Amino acid sequence: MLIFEHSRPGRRAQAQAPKSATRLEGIPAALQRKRKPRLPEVSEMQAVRHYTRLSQKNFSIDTQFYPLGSCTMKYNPRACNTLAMLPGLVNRHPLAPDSHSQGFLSAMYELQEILKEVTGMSAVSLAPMAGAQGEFAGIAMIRAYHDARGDTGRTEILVPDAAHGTNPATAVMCGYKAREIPSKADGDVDMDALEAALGPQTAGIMLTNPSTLGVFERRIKEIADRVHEAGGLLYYDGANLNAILGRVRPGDMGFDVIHMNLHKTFSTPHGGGGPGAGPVGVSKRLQPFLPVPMVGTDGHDYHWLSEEQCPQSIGRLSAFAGNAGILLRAYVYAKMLGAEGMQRVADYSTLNANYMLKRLMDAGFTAAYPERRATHEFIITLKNEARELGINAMDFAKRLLDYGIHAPTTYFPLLVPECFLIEPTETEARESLDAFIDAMIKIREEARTDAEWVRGAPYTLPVRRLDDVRAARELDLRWQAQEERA
Amino acid sequence: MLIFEHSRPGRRAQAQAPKSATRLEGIPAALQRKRKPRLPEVSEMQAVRHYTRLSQKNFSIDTQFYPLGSCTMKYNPRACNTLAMLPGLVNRHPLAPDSHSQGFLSAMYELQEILKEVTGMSAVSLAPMAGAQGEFAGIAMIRAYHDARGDTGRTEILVPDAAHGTNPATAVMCGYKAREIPSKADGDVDMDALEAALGPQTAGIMLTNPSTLGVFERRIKEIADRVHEAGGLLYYDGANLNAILGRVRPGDMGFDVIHMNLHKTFSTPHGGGGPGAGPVGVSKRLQPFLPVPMVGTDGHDYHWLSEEQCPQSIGRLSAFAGNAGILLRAYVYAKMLGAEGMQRVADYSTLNANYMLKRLMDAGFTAAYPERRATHEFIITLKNEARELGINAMDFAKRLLDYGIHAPTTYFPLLVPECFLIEPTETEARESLDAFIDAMIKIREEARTDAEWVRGAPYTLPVRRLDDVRAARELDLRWQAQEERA
Amino acid sequence: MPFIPHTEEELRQMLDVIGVDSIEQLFDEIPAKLRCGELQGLGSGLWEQDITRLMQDKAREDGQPLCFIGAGAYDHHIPAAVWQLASRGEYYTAYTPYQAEASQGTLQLLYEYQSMMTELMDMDVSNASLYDGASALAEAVLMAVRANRKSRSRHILVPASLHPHYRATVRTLVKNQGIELVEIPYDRSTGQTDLQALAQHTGQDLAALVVPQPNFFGVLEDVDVLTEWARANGALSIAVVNPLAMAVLHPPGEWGEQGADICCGDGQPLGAPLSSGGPYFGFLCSKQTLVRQMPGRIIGRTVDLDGKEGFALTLQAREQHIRRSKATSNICTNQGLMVTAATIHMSLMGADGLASTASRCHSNLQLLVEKLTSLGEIEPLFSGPVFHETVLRLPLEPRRVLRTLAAHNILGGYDLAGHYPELGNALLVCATENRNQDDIDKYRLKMEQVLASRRQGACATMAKFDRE
Amino acid sequence: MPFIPHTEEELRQMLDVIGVDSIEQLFDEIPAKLRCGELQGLGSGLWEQDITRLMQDKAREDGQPLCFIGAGAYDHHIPAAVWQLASRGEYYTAYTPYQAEASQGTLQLLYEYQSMMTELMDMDVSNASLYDGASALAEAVLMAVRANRKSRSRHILVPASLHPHYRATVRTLVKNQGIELVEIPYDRSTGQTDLQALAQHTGQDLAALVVPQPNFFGVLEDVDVLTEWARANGALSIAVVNPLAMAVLHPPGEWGEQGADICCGDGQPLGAPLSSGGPYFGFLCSKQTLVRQMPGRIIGRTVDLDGKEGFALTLQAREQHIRRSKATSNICTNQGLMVTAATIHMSLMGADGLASTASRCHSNLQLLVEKLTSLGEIEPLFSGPVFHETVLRLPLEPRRVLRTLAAHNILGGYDLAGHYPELGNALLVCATENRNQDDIDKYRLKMEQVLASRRQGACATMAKFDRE
Ligand SMILES: Cc1ncc(COP(=O)(O)O)c(C=O)c1O
Ligand SMILES: Cc1ncc(COP(=O)(O)O)c(C=O)c1O
Repeated sequence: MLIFEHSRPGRRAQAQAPKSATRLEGIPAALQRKRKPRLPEVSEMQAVRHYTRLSQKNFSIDTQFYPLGSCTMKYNPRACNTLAMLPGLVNRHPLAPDSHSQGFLSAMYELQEILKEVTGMSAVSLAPMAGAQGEFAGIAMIRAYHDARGDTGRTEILVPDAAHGTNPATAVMCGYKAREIPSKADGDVDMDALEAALGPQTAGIMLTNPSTLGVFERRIKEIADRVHEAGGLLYYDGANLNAILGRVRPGDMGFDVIHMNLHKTFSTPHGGGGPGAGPVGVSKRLQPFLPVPMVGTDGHDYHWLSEEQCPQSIGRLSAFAGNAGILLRAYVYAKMLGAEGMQRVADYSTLNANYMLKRLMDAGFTAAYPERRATHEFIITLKNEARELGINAMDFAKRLLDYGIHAPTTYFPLLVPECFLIEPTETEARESLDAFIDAMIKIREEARTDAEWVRGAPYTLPVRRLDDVRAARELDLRWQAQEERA
Repeated sequence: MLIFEHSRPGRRAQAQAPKSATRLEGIPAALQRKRKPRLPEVSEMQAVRHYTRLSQKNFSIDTQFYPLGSCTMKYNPRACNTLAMLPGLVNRHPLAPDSHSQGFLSAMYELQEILKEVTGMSAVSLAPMAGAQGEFAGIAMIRAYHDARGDTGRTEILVPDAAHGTNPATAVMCGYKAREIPSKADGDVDMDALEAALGPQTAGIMLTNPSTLGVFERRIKEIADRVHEAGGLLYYDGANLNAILGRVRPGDMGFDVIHMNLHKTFSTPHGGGGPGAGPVGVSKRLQPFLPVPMVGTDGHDYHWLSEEQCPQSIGRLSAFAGNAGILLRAYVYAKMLGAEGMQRVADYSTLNANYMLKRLMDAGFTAAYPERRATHEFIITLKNEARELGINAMDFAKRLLDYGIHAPTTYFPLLVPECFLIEPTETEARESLDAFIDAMIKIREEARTDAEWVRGAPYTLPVRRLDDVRAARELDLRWQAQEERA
Repeated sequence: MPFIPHTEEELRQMLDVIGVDSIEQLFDEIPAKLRCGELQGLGSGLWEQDITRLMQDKAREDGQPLCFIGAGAYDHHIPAAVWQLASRGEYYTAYTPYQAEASQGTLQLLYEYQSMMTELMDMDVSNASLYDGASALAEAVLMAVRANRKSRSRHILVPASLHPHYRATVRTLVKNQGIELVEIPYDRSTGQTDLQALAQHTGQDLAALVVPQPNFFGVLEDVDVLTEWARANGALSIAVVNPLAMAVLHPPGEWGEQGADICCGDGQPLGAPLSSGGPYFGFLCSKQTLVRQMPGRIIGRTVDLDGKEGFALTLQAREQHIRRSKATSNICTNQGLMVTAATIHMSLMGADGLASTASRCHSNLQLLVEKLTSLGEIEPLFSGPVFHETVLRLPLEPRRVLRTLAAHNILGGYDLAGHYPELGNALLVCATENRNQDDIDKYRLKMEQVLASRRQGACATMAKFDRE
Repeated sequence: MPFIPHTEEELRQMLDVIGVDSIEQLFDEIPAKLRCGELQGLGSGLWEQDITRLMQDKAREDGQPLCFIGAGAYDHHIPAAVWQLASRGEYYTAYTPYQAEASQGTLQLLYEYQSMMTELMDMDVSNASLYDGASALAEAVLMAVRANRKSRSRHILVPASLHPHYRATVRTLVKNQGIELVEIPYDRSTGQTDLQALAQHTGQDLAALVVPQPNFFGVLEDVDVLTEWARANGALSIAVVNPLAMAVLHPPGEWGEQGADICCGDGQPLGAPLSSGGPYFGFLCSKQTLVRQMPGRIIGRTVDLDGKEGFALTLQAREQHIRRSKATSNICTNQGLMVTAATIHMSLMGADGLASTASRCHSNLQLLVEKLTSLGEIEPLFSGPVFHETVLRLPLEPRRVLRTLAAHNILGGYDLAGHYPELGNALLVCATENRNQDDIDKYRLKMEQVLASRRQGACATMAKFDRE
């Protein structure tokens, strides 16, 4: 039932505002609203009840194992939320003067420093509001760098075929052509293809390492050297940073710029789709181009750095300073982890992934890269099951939901058929991992007996399998009042 | 699955405390603990997930209609919680000096004043921690009053047969004998029986008005006069105050002492069983005996009143000042209601109850007191259904749960067979009331077709009907480690 | 703003169904002369926005002083998850789980609570809570009187070292049943219950002996001796303990040869914020044999129609809603929500976490005492071992010292002059794990200034200092 | 404290299953020379208790000044229920609803959000959010360039009266695609977009015209005229509006004869706390015909296998995870949680509540202006009608005034000297419904003192006053 269906004309959550609007002094009638928008008219309790019950229809980290590959669905410490919502912080106006901002600014400055150290980069800007905006900032800086040198013939960004969709989309948003580089059968980049693609038109390459194939690109140094020799720069998609925290640093691998997904690696909430935060770190040569605002210090007080102090900056990415409240949560998380904690994150997320991979292989499932170590995530392909039992990755995914487990990422990366990209994260206990494996085995059993039944899953959720095709064909994108529909 | 079953030796929510205990300087070994208690050893996420999922197994006001008679399950405004938990209030030590307590004390003083006005009494103490403790305080004051006058022969408290169990139990806790007075067929007290029971042994009478039969005792003034003439005092059980807020006041009816249930009338959370708050109000003559502490003022500053200032007080009821945080919530609620809001509470809770009663009667259900107005609650008896269809009040109750509605109070008051005591409260919309009535009609239909099936309800909850007899016979009151059980 | 959803139209329709013209008519059974006019002095209702502002102002008024008061309520760290979970609507707005099938969340949680509490106390059974520690002790006393088959006495021995507010509360709650509290003095040098004074009661018919651990002075009692004394004299032993302390101290179930019979206390240190004194919760555990004398709700594990495990209220025949005047107590509403928080708190802390917290509190106390006594004019008053809290002797009236400290936003402790005038300038101080080294240094510094200004004897200086 | 549940024993067992001796070995594919040592300068991990204290100290440091700054972020009352619900774990810790069946909570809520947003804006369709208002405008610009079939231009007309940070953000985000922003000046007397300056572009090939309402100065633009001008010139119109204002102002769907084509803005006034600038959320609505050019997620209603209604992501072919380099945008993670809050906020406020809030803000502004101008030396700078925010001319540099006010914990407004030096001593002030009469009086009083001390010309006095 939609909230609109609880609505009755004249009903109100009375405590929230006086009923009648006062006069709008000085505003010409022509500029005033005539027709009242049909927002819900409900009592406070009705709204509370509706949204409480609705929430119960979600899977979430707080209720289920959620091994969504590439998304790092780990525990979001509750303290991060509480502390970012302290009255003094949550009520701070973004344009408050420095005199009333030292607490906040000091935290942001320290976060910049922490992220520099973690990534091995020279400078960090916290401005980008999610991974994709971080990518934008990164590629825009690469472009600004080439432009500043008068090197304007570079028109291409190289992107491995396994890359996340945001990578090619970002290249285009920055005015580049995205050129795909194939991966080899072992998951590493095809060096010959890379070699062939490099040239004076190459502005740079976007890589993640570990890649979205769940393996570590072993020849990364060689790639870096080759791209640099060709005059291109290296962009690091930090979505998979969780795998290598405190073990190896993008800066040390030769990357020129990196974005981080704080909503992944630093465990800020995924919030049903966001918000995130996608700070960017750069090597020395890109430093002048970092997006503003940033936080500087004179060693004692903290202050904002904006276009004035950073004339070569690619500019602003948001009206204020990015997703500040998310950055605060990441700061709290980073402080709770400390240096040792960071490394343990990499260690145990890697342990969990390798354990799952091994157990799944032992149970007869097919690893996409059986010769490789898993990083913090790994891929299995269900193409055999699809062929032999007639149930594909989607069927496994939907049936897993019935077992109280959120499905892994399915059908991404695109180059592996019928794939599951599985990322358990370090915060899951072994019991969860075992439960997943048991469920996979059981589903395969079920399919042997009755594949049709598995294809009909899920059975235990608020709805059964939804008709996506109809959703896209018969667009119903908003509730309409009865009178309008008729 | 119990939280203990997620436990593994050595697992910890690491962020909450350093692992190893430091030395306990100066404490003899003999006084130190040897065996570690087997509390759960779980990660933070496991605890969060466990208790999040567990919560989803509850019905609650925030998720369901909960018309539990005599309990006033109305909407608990979220602001009350937020504001009582403001850091400055939630961190205040109970023994903080007045210099650091004026904010809190002023709220408590004002709450005393509000409750005086609402009940029509001369003075109020906020000390009691729930209704039953308020009752205790009230009867103890009656006793202190008689004692102070040297009138020590009074040994009985009169209690109508419809009274809540706390009433007779309270009388006994205060050293009195509880003597039952029958109700008449119209729900009012049997005046002849009352007359017969009154005597020099009568210390007082405990009444609620409206009574737990859901009707207003019309001859209350006469009762008051007769009890007073016999030298007894009148105690008002304020559990049903919601029905008459701003319409009629216990003080004006002739009561000498009243307790209020702030967790009912003032909508503080029921919290799965508590906490509550049960302030007591008294007429002039009982004022010296009020429990401490109370809050006084010199017109400018506020201060505590304790035994020193109130030498005749019955004394303390708790280590500090009762359920202060609950009192704060009630204060916020009272301030949001204001005078007019209070009366609207009585009006609409009465409207909802009468509407339900009428519709149920129209649908062929049997009112316990068909000739009477409902107050904020009313009783139906399902004795006909039990006789004719073989499904009793319990069966209706359990089946209602399947319809997503919490059952009303069942089998109380004891004198009405197969009864439902139904209290919708003012915060429920008409749709909820209609849904209840529809469900009742439907269940009766179901019983006509298949009574056995109704008796097997509920079907849609985490468990089916539970074996209470076994629970009481084969006591299993705590989890035991495997090794102990064996 | 009474949170009423009815529209004007619905009101009219509903009145039509009922068959009346107005709401007024629904009150026609109430004698007209009893009806009140408009309530006076309540003012009009505030919007949430306005009450928010009002409460923020009040909260600001009370400030957030640095607190070194304990005396029964302790400023402990509470994991953020605790209240984010406990205030979920499904816990916060449910009531007593009368419909077990629709209340498995609360019921299972309470069963887990009972399990944790019995583990922590090393007792057989626990109820699901009482109001607070003081009233729980009163219930324990009543329970002991009912349960002690060997004794016909209504005399209860209560040490003077027990929290004075607990003693007062118990007095209020039991005196009308003719129960007499007999005070046992404390040893003026150790701060422990005076065993010689106790010995004078040897051989008397007694219902029970109350044994606090730690006692109000923070001093540890010789619990084994006291428990054994009670047993030897046919009295039940009632332990009153700080539950956090039990993570590191000898628990009541192990006192003496057979353990205490009943144990109770205040659950506040397990996840309840200070909150001006409440809501906290009282806990009550006992030996298995006494379970039918227990007051309050108890949850049991059972099975459903399909044999599936589930939880329900049990032994309800003890309670007022079934047994009425013969019930073990009149308690009905208890402190469920606080128990919800405590259960989550204990799950997050675990035994190790609680022990660590307890020992950090203790270390902080050691540090505080060290710092204050290093000023030269302050010293511990008692020689008995203490846990987490202790009494200091000051060179001047605590009242005056506390006032000056408070003016600097330090709450320096609890003045014992009111309850124990015989102790002279005695101050009860506490430093939980939430007070850090800086806080303690700050206290020491201010205390030093207070003492110095006194030495100068200059009232004027003092007054100026007060205002600073 | 990395929230890892593994015990030592489990670690060993898991390594055994994998067939390695140590975790170290799992990293053996990483070239040794790349491996880093221990991270420097991060220190050791803090317990929750310590970080709590640290953050409390930081929060206290920033204080809670009385805020009269608006300029794109507004201090509105947010019902307590909003964040108590939005921070429920099931919303807070879920991700993008890729598995629709396990995400009906989030999906239905987003569908409701889309419905509310289109109602408020009177537009046909809404997406499920973008990052913030400024970046949403950049997406709207890109969308307009893609969608405008009539134009081959990459020129966008942007009024100088649009928020300077929005202009800067759009510039950053679109310039690499060769899109040019052409600035249209504002009328120095009214504060509105200069229609004569606009007229100079008549007949040019233009992709779109941006129309802010209210504009950065709080001034209301003549939106009908601007929208019609755009249509007449083959440019799409892009409304940038304050969503709260739309509760009382003419919504974009009704501008001109056919309404604006695209409308966007920042959702902050709908339930997002100020929070130093974010997270807020960008909203984006458009006409039905443009839906396939929309960036970001869109939720549709559909049915399941049993024909039961349900909700799912739809039109995914616009998005990067399907269309990659041909997607309408690179956006992936959006601002879901803020939209959750906004949806609950709008449900609680309703149309009447939002209108009431908007008009109370407006009244407060009137009062503030009245009080400040009554001082004699302050006056409104523009003659155009304003909503909720306005520019005042001060007799001295705002910078100095603001510094003194800040010393008294008043944030007196936003100094326009940086972005609009041509305006002289111009201060942008705002008074939301959260500022009450007392607050405004306090502001007036302090302002009076500032002006007085200036008249005395005494720098010394001023300095003293600053320190007070
Ligand atoms: C590998 C990779 N890169 C980039 C992104 C984009 O990050 P965001 O969603 O924060 O924009 C993601 C997010 O899912 C990702 O998995
Ligand atoms: C009529 C009546 N009296 C007294 C009480 C006891 O109040 P409490 O539960 O707050 O102790 C109740 C509670 O249910 C009640 O309904």
